[in-house]
Amino acid sequence: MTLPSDLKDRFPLLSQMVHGHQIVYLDSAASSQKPASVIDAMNNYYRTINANVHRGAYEIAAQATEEMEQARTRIATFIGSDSPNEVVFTKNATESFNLIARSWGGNALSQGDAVLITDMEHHANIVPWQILSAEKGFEIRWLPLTPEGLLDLSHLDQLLDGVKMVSITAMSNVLGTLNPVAEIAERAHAAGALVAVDGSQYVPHLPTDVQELNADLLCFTGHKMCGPTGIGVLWGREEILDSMPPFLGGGEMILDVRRDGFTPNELPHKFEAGTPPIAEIIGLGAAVDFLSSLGMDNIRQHEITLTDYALRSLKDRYGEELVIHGPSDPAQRGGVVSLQYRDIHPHDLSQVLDQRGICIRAGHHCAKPLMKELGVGATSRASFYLYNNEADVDALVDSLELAGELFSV
Amino acid sequence: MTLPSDLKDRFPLLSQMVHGHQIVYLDSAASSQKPASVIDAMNNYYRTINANVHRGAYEIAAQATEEMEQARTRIATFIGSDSPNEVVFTKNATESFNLIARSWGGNALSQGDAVLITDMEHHANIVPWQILSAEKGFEIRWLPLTPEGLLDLSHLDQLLDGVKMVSITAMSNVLGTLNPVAEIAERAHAAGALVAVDGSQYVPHLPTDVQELNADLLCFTGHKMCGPTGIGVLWGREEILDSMPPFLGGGEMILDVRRDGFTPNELPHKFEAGTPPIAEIIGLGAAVDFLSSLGMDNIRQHEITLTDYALRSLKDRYGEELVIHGPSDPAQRGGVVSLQYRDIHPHDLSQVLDQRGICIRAGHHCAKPLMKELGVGATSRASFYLYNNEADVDALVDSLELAGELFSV
Amino acid sequence: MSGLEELYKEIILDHYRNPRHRGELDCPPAHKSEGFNPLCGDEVSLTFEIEDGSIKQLRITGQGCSISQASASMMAAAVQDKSIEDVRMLSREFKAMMSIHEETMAAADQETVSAASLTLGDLEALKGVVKFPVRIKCATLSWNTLLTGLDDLDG
Amino acid sequence: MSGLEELYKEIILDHYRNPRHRGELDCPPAHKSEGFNPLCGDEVSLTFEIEDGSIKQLRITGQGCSISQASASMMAAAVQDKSIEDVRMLSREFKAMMSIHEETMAAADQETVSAASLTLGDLEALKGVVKFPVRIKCATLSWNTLLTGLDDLDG
Ligand SMILES: Cc1ncc(COP(=O)(O)O)c(C=O)c1O
Ligand SMILES: Cc1ncc(COP(=O)(O)O)c(C=O)c1O
Repeated sequence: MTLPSDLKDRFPLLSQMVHGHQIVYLDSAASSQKPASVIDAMNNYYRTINANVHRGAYEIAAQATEEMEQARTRIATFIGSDSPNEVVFTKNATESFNLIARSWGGNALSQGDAVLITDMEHHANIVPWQILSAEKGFEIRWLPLTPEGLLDLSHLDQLLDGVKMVSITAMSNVLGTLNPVAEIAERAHAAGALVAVDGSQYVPHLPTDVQELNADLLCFTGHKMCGPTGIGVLWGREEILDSMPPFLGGGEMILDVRRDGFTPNELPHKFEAGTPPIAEIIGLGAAVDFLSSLGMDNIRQHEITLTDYALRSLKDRYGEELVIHGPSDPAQRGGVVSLQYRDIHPHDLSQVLDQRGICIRAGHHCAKPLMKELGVGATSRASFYLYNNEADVDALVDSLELAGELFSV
Repeated sequence: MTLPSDLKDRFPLLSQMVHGHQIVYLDSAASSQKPASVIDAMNNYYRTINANVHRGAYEIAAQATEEMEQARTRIATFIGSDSPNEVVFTKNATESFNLIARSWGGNALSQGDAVLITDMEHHANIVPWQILSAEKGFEIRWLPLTPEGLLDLSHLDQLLDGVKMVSITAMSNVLGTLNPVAEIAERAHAAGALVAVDGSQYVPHLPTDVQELNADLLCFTGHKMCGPTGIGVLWGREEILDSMPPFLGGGEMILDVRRDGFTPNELPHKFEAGTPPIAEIIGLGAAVDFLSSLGMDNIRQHEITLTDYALRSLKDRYGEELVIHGPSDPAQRGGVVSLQYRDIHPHDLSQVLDQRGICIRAGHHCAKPLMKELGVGATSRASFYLYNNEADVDALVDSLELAGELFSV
Repeated sequence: MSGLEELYKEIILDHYRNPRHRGELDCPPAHKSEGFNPLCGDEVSLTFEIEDGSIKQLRITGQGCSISQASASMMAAAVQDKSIEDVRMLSREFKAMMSIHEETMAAADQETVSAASLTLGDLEALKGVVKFPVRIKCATLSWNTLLTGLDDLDG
Repeated sequence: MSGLEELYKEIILDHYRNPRHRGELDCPPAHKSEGFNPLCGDEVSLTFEIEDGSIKQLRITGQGCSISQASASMMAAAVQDKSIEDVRMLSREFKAMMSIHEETMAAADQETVSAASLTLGDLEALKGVVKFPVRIKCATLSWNTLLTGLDDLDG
């Protein structure tokens, strides 16, 4: 099965003109565009059933609660979770990691312990540990990369010694690398560590099954998977979430509040303090419906094909003038292509491409330790999603030439 | 100046039918309805400029950043702040309080210190302090109420002894009481304490000037002020926010990340980890424009008139059968009316009213310590906003009679 | 009034205003179980004594809406002197009336229920709740609290 | 190409590829100031020596896009041997060209600027940046870093 060819039509933004060109959006790793069905789901919520949830006995409050909780159930199913109680809503993947670090780590970690992350992590999976480590004094250990940008597992078992948590990305937002999460998780579990997975780039693009991933905790973010801003997810095995103390305090997350203390609510509400992002949860539910209707297998296949085409086109046309980071086999990577073209700085390249309506990202992609490993300050990154096609890749490839001309003076 | 009489037409939800009746929405203290202009602003964002902010050099990313930062500036102006750098976006007021407790309190509070809150606080301004207090061992002190439901300031100076933070609501979400924040702040400052204000019920309904309030920190939430879900605000004086360590760690909130640590970003980004709620910030900007176009003074006047009308109508019709909590003078309170009608439990009352399309809230309103002071388990609460009118009040008053009949068997 | 009269039947209001079996037994020998509906804040606290596998005494305290309190009062009357087995069956039958079909309620179980031919009796008065789905949790609060208490006996 | 040629003038690319005054001076006697553009990660680090109220030497390290690095290089050439006063004026004139009108730049100041008749010279080549608002911060990064460094002298 392939994806329908008219997918762009379902995304209102993709018909926008930029500087006289129809937009070519190649920055989905930063944030994806939204199908009309997702935008409409939120509109409908605001226009017909908007009300605060969980505490209202009247009709629209009951409907809002029902829609929100149904979305939770569908999101749980989407990632192969046993129970909607394992799906905690946060504001983004970053908050999900802070929740893990503060709530799980604040309880479990102290001097002498270690947390293992990798050299390709996003700041969201680095800084929360650094903040906590400054308080608790545990060690942060880094799993290194091979020259091709894969995780180097040759010393994994040594590195796991004394580690209580392995927190790794399933897919790099810079290199595109897909990591062997299940294998690492097996070895981590054998060493007595828990495994948290950054699914921010993975869940939107590949079929996800938390059981197969062998993960204990999984973080992802709505806006990269056709959903709205302002919504993230923390999935966790029920017994692990149960063992963690609350993170933020306030309404909804309590069963009782007395002057001398409070009794936390049950999962998942224990971790959802205050009025939840109701419209955003409903929007993310619609996004998951949209993705499921296309089929995650088909999306993955489409992206492999497109990435393969892009890697070949770029190499064929520019050869040695171009450095492409990360693994060369499209089956080992997602649709993220970080490149360096001649001596043109990424910021300049992205500026030039913008004049043709082509959106790529330039910068450190919130992965400064990785930039240091790669020996660069920034990369230019094009990233693909279900709505991109070969014409988009052609536009990218052609426009590099323009940049080359401008900089050949 | 009075408000336009056709305001209901600007709120799509208010033309909904519920159980065969046009909806009468009297639960704005829980969450307000949204004008079309706010819904449209978010639509427009998603349909025309959706892109991740702050790190994109291309056109729509620049526009998204610009729109978001302009919204920040307008929100700063709306509350009389000197600078947009003082406006930090969170996911709701609850997160704002957790930020204060964890970041300011985690740094400043230890055994022997005290935080003063009041008997009428929402759980959002109780539980974060309780969580921190369990770690740090400081004392939480409670400012009591008078029988009418005003703050009892007669022992304030004694209570302030040893207090480092006074954290109080500007308006009770149960009693409607408006508190003398500026006066308390003056005395708190004289005693060397900072003052955090819960503006969740105040900012949506009264002209707000942080300078006049004499506050150091102010929390409020978007969904109660015609804005979307998923967005809250923490305002703070620049020098106080500057002195506070970061709260959540991740992208956006850093200037640099190295293996051995990170350098935080400047205000306000220091406190905004991860992809911000971009659409929601733009939506809140549109909400603030909408409120400003009506005039906060006019909104306040409208609500005084309506509350006065409601209090009189209810008393005239039901006399002793009805208990109304909180101050009797409409000038001392906002448009929140908590009541007890005969022996009918609030949950039952709200169920009966729902059959006529009338939405009121029943419960503890996330203020369990206050419920205990009032000696009730729950109240029925009707709350008004700019779109309510005397016909809505009449519907409420009439329908109590129906409930009375049902329960007279 | 779309079912409101059916919801607020006279017998329900009577149990609400004159709850049966109010009070608290000494623990031990009695067992205690507390339930809580976060939606509306309804609370039920049960104390009960078990003798020869049957509920000998059961007392209730708590606060909440007419449905939750009347349901608790009716339950107290219904389970008095019943075997734990029968109480469990009765609770399934009650929940089935509330349109709650538990996964654990296999076909075989259902037969058993009808075989035992336990009648809901007064409890039938709560049938009107089904039309108001948000209130089902109110009606089942006391039953779930009792089941939790019985489960804890084995635990 | 809507202004791209005007942005990427030959002289700018020349400064980008062959930056002038690269390096670092010993501190002390030199002073150091570091600047950072969180948007794109551009960095500039300046070391400079002050003698008799003038900038005697100035050296630059850093990394970033052509605009930020060329601007730094051009600035280094432009401020060499200028008095702090003149450097401040030049920076105001440069920012004015970048369409940045600072509140502190009162009418009186503006007169002074023209009176001093400092010419931007090569710096004029950066005028094309104005058409690309997101890049203005790149062009002004080194200037702001220098101004911070000069402010710190007084502090
Ligand atoms: C007085 C008061 N404070 C805080 C809050 C918390 O707001 P949110 O749930 O949006 O965080 C509310 C509303 O629920 C409130 O009424
Ligand atoms: C790999 C990875 N992890 C985490 C994040 C953080 O997501 P968010 O900014 O939505 O919290 C991102 C995206 O920015 C990412 O690419």
